[in-house]
Amino acid sequence: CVFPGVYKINVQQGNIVTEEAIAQLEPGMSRSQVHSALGTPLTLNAADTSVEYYVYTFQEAGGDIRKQKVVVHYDGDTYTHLEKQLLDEQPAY
Amino acid sequence: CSSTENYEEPDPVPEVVSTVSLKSQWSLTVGDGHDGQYLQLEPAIIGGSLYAVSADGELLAVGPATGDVRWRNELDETIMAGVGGDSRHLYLVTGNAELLALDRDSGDEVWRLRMPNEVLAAPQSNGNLVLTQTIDGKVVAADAGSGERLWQYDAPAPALSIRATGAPVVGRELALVTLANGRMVALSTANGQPVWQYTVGEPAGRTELERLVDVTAQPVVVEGAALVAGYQGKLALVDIRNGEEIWSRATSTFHSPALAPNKIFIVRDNGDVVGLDASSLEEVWVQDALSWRRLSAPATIGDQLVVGDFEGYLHILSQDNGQLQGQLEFDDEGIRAPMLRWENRLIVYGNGGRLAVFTLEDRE
Amino acid sequence: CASTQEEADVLPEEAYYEEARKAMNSGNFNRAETNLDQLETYYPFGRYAEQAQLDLIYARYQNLDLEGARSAADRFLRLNPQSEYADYALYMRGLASYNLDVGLATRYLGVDPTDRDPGEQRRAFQDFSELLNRYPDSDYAPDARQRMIAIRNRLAELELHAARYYIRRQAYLAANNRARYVVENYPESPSTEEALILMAETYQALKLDDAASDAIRLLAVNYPESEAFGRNMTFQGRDLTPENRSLLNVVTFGLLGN
Amino acid sequence: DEFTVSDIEVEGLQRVSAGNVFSAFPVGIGESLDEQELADAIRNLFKTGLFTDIEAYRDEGTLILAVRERPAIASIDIEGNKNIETDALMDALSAAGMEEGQVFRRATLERLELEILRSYVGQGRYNARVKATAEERPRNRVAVRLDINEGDVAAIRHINIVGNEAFSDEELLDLFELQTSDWWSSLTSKDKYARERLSGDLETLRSHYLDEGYLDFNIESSQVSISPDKRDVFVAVSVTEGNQYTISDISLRGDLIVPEEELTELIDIEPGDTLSQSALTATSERLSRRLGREGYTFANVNAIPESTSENTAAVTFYVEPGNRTYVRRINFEGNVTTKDEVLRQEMTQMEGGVASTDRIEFSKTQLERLGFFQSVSVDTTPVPGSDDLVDVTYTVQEQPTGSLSASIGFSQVSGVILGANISEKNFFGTGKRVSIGANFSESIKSANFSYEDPYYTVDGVSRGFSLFARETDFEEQDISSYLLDEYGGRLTFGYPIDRFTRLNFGVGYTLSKIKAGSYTADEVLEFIDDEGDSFGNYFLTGSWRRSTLNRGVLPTDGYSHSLSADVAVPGSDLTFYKLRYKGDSFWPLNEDETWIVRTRGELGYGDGYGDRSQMPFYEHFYAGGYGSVRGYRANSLGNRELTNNPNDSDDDDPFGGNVLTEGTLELIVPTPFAGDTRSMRTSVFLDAGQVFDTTRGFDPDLGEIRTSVGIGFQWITVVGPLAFSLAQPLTDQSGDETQVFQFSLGQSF
Repeated sequence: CVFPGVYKINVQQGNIVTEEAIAQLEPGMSRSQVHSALGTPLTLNAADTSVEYYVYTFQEAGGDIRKQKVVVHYDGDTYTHLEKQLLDEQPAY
Repeated sequence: CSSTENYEEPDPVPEVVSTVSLKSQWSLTVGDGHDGQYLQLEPAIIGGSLYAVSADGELLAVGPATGDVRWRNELDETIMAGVGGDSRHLYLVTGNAELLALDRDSGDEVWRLRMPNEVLAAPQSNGNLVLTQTIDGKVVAADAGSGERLWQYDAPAPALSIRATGAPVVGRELALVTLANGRMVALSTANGQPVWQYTVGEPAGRTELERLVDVTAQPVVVEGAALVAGYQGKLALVDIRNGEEIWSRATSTFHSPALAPNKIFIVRDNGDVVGLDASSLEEVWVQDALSWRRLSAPATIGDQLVVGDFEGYLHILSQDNGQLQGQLEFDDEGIRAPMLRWENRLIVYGNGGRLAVFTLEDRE
Repeated sequence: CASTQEEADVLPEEAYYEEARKAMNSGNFNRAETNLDQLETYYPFGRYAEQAQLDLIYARYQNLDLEGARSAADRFLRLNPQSEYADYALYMRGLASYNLDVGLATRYLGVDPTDRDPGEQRRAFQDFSELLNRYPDSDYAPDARQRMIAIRNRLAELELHAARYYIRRQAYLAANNRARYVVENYPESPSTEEALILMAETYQALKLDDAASDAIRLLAVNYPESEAFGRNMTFQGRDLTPENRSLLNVVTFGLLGN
Repeated sequence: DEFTVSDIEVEGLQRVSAGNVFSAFPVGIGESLDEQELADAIRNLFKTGLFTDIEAYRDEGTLILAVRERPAIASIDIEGNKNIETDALMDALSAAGMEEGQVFRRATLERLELEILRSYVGQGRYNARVKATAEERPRNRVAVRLDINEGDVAAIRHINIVGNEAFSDEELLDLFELQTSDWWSSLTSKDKYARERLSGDLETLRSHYLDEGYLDFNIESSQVSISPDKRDVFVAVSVTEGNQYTISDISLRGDLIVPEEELTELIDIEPGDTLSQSALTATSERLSRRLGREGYTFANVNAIPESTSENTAAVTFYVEPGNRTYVRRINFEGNVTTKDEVLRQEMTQMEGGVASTDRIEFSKTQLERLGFFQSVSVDTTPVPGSDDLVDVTYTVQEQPTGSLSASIGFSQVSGVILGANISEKNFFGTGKRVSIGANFSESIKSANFSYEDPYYTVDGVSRGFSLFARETDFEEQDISSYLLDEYGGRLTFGYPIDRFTRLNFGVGYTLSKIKAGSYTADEVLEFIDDEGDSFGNYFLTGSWRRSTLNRGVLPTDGYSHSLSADVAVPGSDLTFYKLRYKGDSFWPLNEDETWIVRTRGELGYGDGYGDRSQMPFYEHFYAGGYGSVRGYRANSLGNRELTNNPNDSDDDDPFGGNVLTEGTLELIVPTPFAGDTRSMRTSVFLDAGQVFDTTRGFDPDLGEIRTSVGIGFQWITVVGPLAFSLAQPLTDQSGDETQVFQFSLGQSF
């Protein structure tokens, strides 16, 4: 926070989702098909199961947090559409 | 109370008033003998010469009557089994499981052939084919002249076996092979295919140990039939033509029986020496003063029966009643190799390497 | 040879049982335990066998012998499956884990135990729930239910400790999941109010606004008078990013600088 | 013919309660019963296993059951077993239902006899005998006896390997665990034949050949034979070696996830090397660990060699990354007193983040470095119902982290200590370091309090402060003849600058007062004349510390170096500085780290600056004693002051110095009889050190260094680290005060 040169670890959170993975999705897919393409969503909305969030954040050495969000919408259990704002690169560590 | 001593303590050497004795015609030493290893380096008489080998590779050719050394050859090999031979060659087996053929007149090496595993029994030849049997039941046939491999018969081997193998008996068409799985198999010398099979011992019991039924004795061929005996098995007479059992009785031994007119002598695994009536198969007498003394194979000489033991004593028993007639201290490293009969003389090769020829003398 | 011990000194069945009862009543649970053990060995199927095994559980519990009490209870349940005291044995097994495990520090020095590994309490929870669904109207059921609630609240509080740490660590997604775990698994625990607040704040930090508003709505429905609400029910979520204190401020314990 | 049962009577009950009988006999009063139903009911009663015989007959309406109870087991004795523990046998018996008080079944006894015999044969005890008997006892009970004669174990007389050319029999037999009998084999029992050991040895043989490039190596057969007297065992192994292969080329195949160059860099074998199985496995592991860092914890890399000629082979690394996995939850077990946060703040792996094997493993070492836990283990388990989520569970076993020296203490330096001193590295499990102490003895009266929070910020910025007041009467302490009172405090901060290095700095003030005693030395008197007897100094402290030690307490691997400076800044009465270096490194010699070489070094230098030409004498470095150069009395090394104590002329007190050199070379050995415990340590050491005083002509020279050798022992007890040493001084000179036995309580060294 305050001392010069304090070593801070990178804090990575959430699913890494790439363009190629998103390209595999087509409306009408089941939830499990979406999960096998994008991975299991790590953030859910307890109150609204019609939506799943693929959030990704990366804080480098305590700096500001870069965020990325992919919101997947379902009608019941079939995939309808998604909104996405992707970062250009998503380091894992 | 639980007995703490081991079950198999050897009996002490019995006191004997000798009425009969063995007179040594000549004796000499062959290298380091068995070199302290658990081997049976049986000497052999071929074409009027006596051949003996030591574990550290010294091979001697000796005249059996006088003990004169005809030639001597220092092989730099460890030898694991006794001497086999035919009119042309002598056959030995090395520590690294190689079959050696040596010229019978000079002892020089002629050819050698790699065997699939360790060999403890002397190779046997019928003049044109040499059979060698490994400790895990593989029988390899090689051409006696060229040493080229002809065929191989693989018998199943149990996980645990006895540290000895009965040398096969090789006839012109048939070879009799005794195995660790308690069976005797007749193989065709032409192609190694089994012709018939006789079960000497059936494995039974709770542990690997109690299931040991090895046939470690070489069969004795008697007018078209083979007399075979195994550990925890039977003594049986088997028709060589078809493998049919002529008769059998339960017994347990490591050694081939010795024969005398209408008599069969067995050394049981617990050290009892038994005289059987050849026709009724009844026990005529049992000599149990030598139990657990790890006796060698029995041999007959004159009207007496001779066995060696682990402390190197030669015991002379009467063939009629089994009484101990005489005793001789021969080789303090013990006697394990089977003794040879030659013109009513007895050839004994001790573990320490002492080789001697004995005749029977009456004490009176 | 080892000679086997003579039979003479085996007392009749009643003697052991009376001795054990007397010891129990006078609070000498060690003597009670030895007598009950001997009753077991010499009269395994005698008239008093069942009662002796029950008393053994209680004696060992009083001797603070956690594993001993549990194994005595297991043995009783195995030997007398249909006994009408089975609910007592189950209850005592749970009670042993519940009471006898608490770490030394937490018991005597009143340190907050919710922030540590609950350990044995998880086993107590299973015993009590087995008691409730096999003997719902046992007279030990109400007490067992109370203790289950206490354990559940403790587990919920442990989740929140983790959530608060992850907020300090700025790992908002981890904090959100921990808070959501409380809301989904321990709905009636007292920690749920704070869990909902943390959920809302972390959703806002992650810029998931409709998820945040759903959480706020849940909070409003369940905890209308929560202080997280301002005058007209507007949600006063904290801004979770930590303030950046100057070097001077830190070194002087916040007296100088900002 | 049916009949209704008006009543049921049971005859012959001795120990079984009627209740048990009725609960297993499904016939109620008033029921009608035919032959078949009666037979079924009796069979049900038999199933309880309590009875050997049941008869039923009728007396008009009453059904009479005459039963004979199966005997219960009164006692179980086992005789003659040496190599299988009695309680191991008892467990086997009770597992089969044979326990005192249980029902006795002969069939179970026979089955157990066989099982015990079989385990003896498994140990190579071929002529073992087991005899089980059950003798009648009054009131239908039986006493079970097991007579065991283990017999001796068949010893291995000869192992023969056949068909080996590339390596001699001796070379190969050295790899074997089974050895032929030698005079010492009765100690090692290595010559005792056991089947598992042979198969283990054959595996070692195979991997030896595969490591030497013999791709086609094969063990044809291994035959075990036994001498007729069952005393000697012989092993014959026949092998075919095949050719020795070298690598022709190397390629990577499959979904590499990371750029190919990054992976090829990790491959340290190249074409032309001999094809070594262990090298291939090590490389595959390195590659999959690299993928682990990207979140592919279940990545699988295996190397497949294919022969491209009769002595060259191409190696292909097939990479199967599996799914990128995420950590759902991190759980801690066993931290009954330590707070969850104290463990969680050491984690570099986050929940809800990409699972990285490196970070999970590094976090485990961080927990071990705390010194709060005797053992830390981690396992990563997949979350059921998902194929890319894992939970990580760290199981810790807590150990005492404080030291509590009780009211009556004794230290060689200051005689009997009265008072208490509590210091706790994990204060009530909060991870904070707190120590409170008050000591009273003839020579030292002191009180101190220190508090440090290692995680003042989440990144590990630490903040701490300490206050101390100490009055010493050096005369008693046999250091030198004056009285020193000191009061002061320190404020310290520290923070990490990388994974292994920390910077610390602090500010502080100390007020020191010197009072001359009765025989105060000239140097002290001189000092007091020109400097006065009371000094207030403002201190600025700074230090750089880098440590990769793998454990906080009794480390077995890694090193730690620290450079520190204490400066009395201008404005203080005495301007001086003290520099100090401490180094400590551990080299484990074997796999399970029971043999370790340790080197420790310490250097110190102090001097005045500005208008001070030397550092004040009471800040001198001292050497000697436990924790420094063992075998010499504490603080006794180095220069002596010129005392003017008339009646004690030779008792001139040590005066320390401004240059400190100290070092230790230690071999840490397994503690005898203690088995593998992590809280004890035994070592053989060579200490060396000396203190010099350049300002008074006692200049550094090698001849003056004092050395000693000895044995040291440390034990982490609930009361704190207990340690003692037996040391034999080597280069002591006349006038040195040596001390063979020394000990300390509460100071880990």
